[in-house]
Amino acid sequence: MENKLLNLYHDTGIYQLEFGQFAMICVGLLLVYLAIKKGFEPLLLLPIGIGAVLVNIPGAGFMAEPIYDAAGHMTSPGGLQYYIYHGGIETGLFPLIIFMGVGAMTDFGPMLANPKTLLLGAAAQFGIFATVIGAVLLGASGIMDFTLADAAAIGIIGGADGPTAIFVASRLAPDLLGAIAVAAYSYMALVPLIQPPIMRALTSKEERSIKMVQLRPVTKKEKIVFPIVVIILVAMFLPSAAPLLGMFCFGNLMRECGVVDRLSDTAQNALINIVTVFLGLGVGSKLSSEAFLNLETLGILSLGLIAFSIGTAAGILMAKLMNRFSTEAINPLIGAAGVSAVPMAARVANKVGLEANKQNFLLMHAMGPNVAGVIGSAVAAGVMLSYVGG
Amino acid sequence: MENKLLNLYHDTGIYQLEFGQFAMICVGLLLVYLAIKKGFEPLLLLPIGIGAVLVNIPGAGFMAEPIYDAAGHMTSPGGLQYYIYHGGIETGLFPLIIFMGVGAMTDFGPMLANPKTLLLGAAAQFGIFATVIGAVLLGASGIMDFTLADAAAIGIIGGADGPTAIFVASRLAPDLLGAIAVAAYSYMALVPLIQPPIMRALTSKEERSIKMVQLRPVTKKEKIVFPIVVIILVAMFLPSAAPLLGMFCFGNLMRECGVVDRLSDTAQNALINIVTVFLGLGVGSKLSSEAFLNLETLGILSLGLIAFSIGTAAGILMAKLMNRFSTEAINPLIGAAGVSAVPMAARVANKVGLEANKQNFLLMHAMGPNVAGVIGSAVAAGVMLSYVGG
Amino acid sequence: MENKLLNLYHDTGIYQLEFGQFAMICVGLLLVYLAIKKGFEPLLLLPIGIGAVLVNIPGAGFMAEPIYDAAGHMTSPGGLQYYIYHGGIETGLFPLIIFMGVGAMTDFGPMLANPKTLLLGAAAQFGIFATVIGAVLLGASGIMDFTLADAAAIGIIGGADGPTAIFVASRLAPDLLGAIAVAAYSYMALVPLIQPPIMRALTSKEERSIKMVQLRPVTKKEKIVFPIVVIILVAMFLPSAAPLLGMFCFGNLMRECGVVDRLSDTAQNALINIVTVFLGLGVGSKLSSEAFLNLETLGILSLGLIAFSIGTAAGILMAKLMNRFSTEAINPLIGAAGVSAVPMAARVANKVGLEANKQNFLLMHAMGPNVAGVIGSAVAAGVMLSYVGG
Amino acid sequence: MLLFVVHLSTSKHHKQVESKGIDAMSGLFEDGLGLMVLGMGFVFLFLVILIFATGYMSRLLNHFFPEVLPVVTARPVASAPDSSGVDAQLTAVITAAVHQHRNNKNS
Amino acid sequence: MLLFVVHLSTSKHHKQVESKGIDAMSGLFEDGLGLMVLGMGFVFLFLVILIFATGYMSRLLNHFFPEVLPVVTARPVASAPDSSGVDAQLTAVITAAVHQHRNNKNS
Amino acid sequence: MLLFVVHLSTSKHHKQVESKGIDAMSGLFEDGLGLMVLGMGFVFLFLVILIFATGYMSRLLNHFFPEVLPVVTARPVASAPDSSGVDAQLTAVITAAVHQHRNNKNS
Ligand code: NA
Ligand code: NA
Ligand code: NA
Repeated sequence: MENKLLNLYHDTGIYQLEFGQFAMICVGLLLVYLAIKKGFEPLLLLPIGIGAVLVNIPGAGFMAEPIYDAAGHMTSPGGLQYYIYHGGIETGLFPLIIFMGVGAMTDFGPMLANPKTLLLGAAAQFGIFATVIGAVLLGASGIMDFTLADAAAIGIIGGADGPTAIFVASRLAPDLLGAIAVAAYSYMALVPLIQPPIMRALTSKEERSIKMVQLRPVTKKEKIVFPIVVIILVAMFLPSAAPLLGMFCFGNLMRECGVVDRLSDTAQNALINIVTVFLGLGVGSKLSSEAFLNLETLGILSLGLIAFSIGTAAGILMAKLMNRFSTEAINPLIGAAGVSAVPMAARVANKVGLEANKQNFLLMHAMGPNVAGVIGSAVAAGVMLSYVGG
Repeated sequence: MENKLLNLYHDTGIYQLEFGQFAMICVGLLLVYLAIKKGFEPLLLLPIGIGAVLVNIPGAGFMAEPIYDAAGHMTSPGGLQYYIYHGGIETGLFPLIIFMGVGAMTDFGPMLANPKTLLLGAAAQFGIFATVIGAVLLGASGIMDFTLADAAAIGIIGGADGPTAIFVASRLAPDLLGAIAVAAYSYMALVPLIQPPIMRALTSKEERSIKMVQLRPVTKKEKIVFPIVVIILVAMFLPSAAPLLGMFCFGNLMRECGVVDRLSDTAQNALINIVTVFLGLGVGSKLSSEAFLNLETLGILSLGLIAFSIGTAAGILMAKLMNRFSTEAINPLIGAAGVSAVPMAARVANKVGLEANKQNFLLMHAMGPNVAGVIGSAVAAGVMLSYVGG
Repeated sequence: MENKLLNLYHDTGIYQLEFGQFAMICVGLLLVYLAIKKGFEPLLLLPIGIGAVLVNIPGAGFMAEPIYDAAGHMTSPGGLQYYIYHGGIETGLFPLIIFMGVGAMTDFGPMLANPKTLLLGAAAQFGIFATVIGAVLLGASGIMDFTLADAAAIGIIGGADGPTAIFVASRLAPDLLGAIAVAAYSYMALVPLIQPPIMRALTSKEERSIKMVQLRPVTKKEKIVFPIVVIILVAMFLPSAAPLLGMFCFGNLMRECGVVDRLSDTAQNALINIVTVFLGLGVGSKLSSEAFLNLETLGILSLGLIAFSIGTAAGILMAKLMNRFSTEAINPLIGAAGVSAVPMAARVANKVGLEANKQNFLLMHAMGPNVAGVIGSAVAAGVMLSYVGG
Repeated sequence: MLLFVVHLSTSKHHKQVESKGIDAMSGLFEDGLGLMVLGMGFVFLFLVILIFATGYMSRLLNHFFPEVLPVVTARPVASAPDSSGVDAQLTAVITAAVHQHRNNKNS
Repeated sequence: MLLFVVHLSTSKHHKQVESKGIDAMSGLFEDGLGLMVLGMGFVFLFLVILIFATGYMSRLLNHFFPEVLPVVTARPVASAPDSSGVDAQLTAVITAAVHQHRNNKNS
Repeated sequence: MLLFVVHLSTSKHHKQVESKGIDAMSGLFEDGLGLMVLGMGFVFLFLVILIFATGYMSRLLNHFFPEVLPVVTARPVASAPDSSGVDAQLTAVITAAVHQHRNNKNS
């Protein structure tokens, strides 16, 4: 009896809690606070934060492995996050399903009206690769313990696309997945703070005031055929990007074709919501103190911020370059939307544009590079998976 | 560096694409075209088509098997379609969940008002077994490489019921699953083209003009008890049909009982939609060039068409026979609806009836044999699983 | 051919059906009847009843294990309920997801307005532990074959909380899961019959007429912070309750935080409905004749009834005690709501209160102990898992 | 050894087409014929039993539990909750509109 | 060997009822009693701590972040978007109906 | 043996930092540089191809299948069925209200 009482006491968190776990519970609560109070991508950061709290409760067994006897019968079940992480994230299923849902939510109309903006979505991916160099330098110099795979996974934060970052990190650097996902979603939420100073620094008021010609209307047929064109090009040129872009285009095709509205509706609502809850809890499961409380995380957070900034700058500079050679005027601000972070980055471009000229509505013009950025970062992800994995 | 560039080139689809894969990508795109442009059962054929495209992208790894090290840790994750196919189709889970949803969408009222129409649903299954003989002849004569299990799986196309066909094929002839599913859904979509000529050839204008007496109202209690009666009969007489009919009746009971509307609603919407997307991608994964681009597929497509035609004819002839012996007049056209293909076949019967007599609305009368056909083909599936498997 | 006909006959239920299976099919149909006609927790008892019918169809193979060859390829797929039970119930996933959904449906407002009512939710758990003693006595005296783990699992019926009972039983006494779940949901449905006599016996008309002061309004911030406080306390004091209470509080936080309404909506609707259907089928799979048709089940049903009654009585007596020492009057009837069975028990308290005084609306006051009872039984479950498992 | 046999018998890639003799062929045809006869027989048997069971069920139910108001055949289950909400709302809207109208008339 | 022991100890089918002596019986009863005492004690302890924590939380929050407008207790979260849509629609309908009415009156 | 090697090469816990010489460091840097050049090159290449493919697609489609009515860019897919239902209902409500109004007027 006293024995049992002692057991119960030994089972308590008070007795078992290590400092690292305590610190990570605080990190989880901080994410919850940022999600609720500051509105930092709450759909993901709230489940991630709770997931981080739960996985760090000592003795709660959220990441416990199931145990089987010799006959294959379960003697002890696994924890909830064990099944979520190994079933949905390690396999890549959850990010791909989310990407399908994002595809079903994406309107490529503004991009199809002005395909040149795809170049802005390409340029902004420079943030990804510059960050890879940064991480490689930290690794090569021995300051931090980064391999090429780690560097590639860290760089993808600059793609400003959550599911892509999680998909790449789960394949190239699962130990860094927690920090990478947190960095990606945090900076996506911070776009309205990170981007405007860079935008103002790189452009003159005249440039920011440039009005763009109204977009031509895009036909239903173009919208239906476009995702198929992308799938074919991916199949021809970059099969390693096919999981991400294939599911993305599948979702978009369901949206635009007009004959499977009930599937499109489910992909955009019930399905993506269910998977988002579990994806968050699963990503949170990687926020253990060993994996998070170290110098590398500091490196990841710093490099992620740099990636975002460089990507934003590259997009703006490309827009300025295009403006010089293009017959139609291009407002350089929409280049910043090339990082993706849909639709936040496009809204920021619109807002900064309105500051310079109250009649200048850039939102629709910025949506083109914005969705182009999603394609761009998925292509970059494909190159990385092929280069590092192959 | 040049090495890596070469690797990247070797990873491209252009370098790797074999002719078979190219052809199957075209088949997939054809299915997508038929689904969107021609409205061929788009809820299934669109995902199947995209699934066929994705699985044939060389190097994209959609059907890659996961690799584990000796300690059981994953060293390389599997592909999306690998998990879908092995998790949902090979196990039979997805067709059964779909069948539950179809049950929740089915109204047995018209059939309960006139139970004799169950005979029409029985007669139309002759298409299934005639096709089995056809496939067996092709196999026995050495023209095609069909076993009895293959023949049975091919025959079920004549059941005009997608989930039943997929369930049976996944158990009896997984290699033919792709071709069988594509044939089943394509012919179901072609019902408005396939059936009318047969209907007109086998009936006179007077027969097509026969008006039927209005259906009696069916009480709520009858609708509630009916699925339970079916489950009990299945348990007594044909347990091998219990997975299909048990889930079907469960769905129907949820619909009719009136106390679990939220479950019924989810079974008819979110759940069936989610599973439909994945079922389609999983079926598409079986559209590989080895499994599809051969003589057998041609045989399956031809036999499927014959199965549909014979089933339609058998239903009509049985209706003519019943009309001769019945006290109440029976329009032979509703016999054609016995193949199932709910509700398309019933609509076709209605349309052909209206051509003969503008005041003759057969829709409700044809719904009886139509839903009876679903039960009939599930019973036929049970016999086949028991006969071939046992 | 005659051989095959004989096979088919040997496959029928008529040939194979054993008496136990027949009896369990009748039990399943009885549950379906109670669910539909009597409204006994139909969301769970309907799927459980159908699950019991299906699993007892001889030869239907709903619980068949999948068979793999030496190379790891499936030669024979498993049954639907095999996958559901081992995938969702043995692992604990389904009860936890349901608990998340219940959290997203729960309003802690009335409890936060009057936290003292948590004591009532604690007192009513006495039913759980008194029942454990009862089961232990039956086991120790050799009348029934109960271990301590069995006794603990049986006791949790007194918690009047379905998912908690299923979660605990799946861990401590999987063989008794069917009987325990059926008892838990049946008695929850019988709350309006079981509780009122006990309530009238233990209180005077004056006590039942006591009016309570109106609840203070509760701010949004309190509702948001409360689930986090519970998670932290659980982490500190009872990690073994963290799976249940962690998911419950996660669901509640999604509901209250106001920034993830789409996730909260899905958790309360599509997700919980999907899981409920499968949970029911999975629990029904444990209603086999060997596991159910024995003396132990009789013991479980009797002990469950006793547990409910003792829990109700303990809640009322605690409320009377609190009424004696509290400055604000407490109507003892709301103590009965401490067993949980949300919101039925609170409604019963309200109804019995109205009988005594037509102006006395206790519903909101009873919701406090009602949701406190959910926390209380989850805490009790945690203690049991720690005590018996450790 | 045994496992190898199992593997052989389940693998589609080892179908022994080449060794198929006349016996095997006629065996396959016989099996197919048996499947047809048994299958159609069973389908008819089952559905005829179902006709009687259904008819009997309907008569029993309507005899012992007669319902006064027959249920409309085509029941829109999914939209039921919405439509009921809409009805209440319809009433409210009409009431409000009429009320408004009267007020306007009086003024 | 070890695996066999694990199997034995976890398998329900090997419960050694037959060898249950008086010691085992009283041990089971003692364990049950211990579970009851510890369990009820812990449930009360936890919920009493929760009462204090909740009260403290409420006081802190209402002191440092006082809210002027209290939230209504029963919040219909799920139906919120619908009902708001309906309200806008209600207004539109009434407006339209009244407008129609006036036009009719004028004509 | 082989399995052990596989395990080693995939395990993050055995990264051989300590033995990292100058060669390995410059190798890592070179790899990173290669990834950057190849990566940015490929991203641009792919998106430039996509620009041409998209433009070509649009021209082909608009030439061979010209659409008279351009689609509105922001299409509210999810709410479409609801709003159409609401429209029908709106009409019904207004009709009912007006009808009611006329009856009142006549009486
Ligand atoms: Na991007
Ligand atoms: Na059929
Ligand atoms: Na309780």
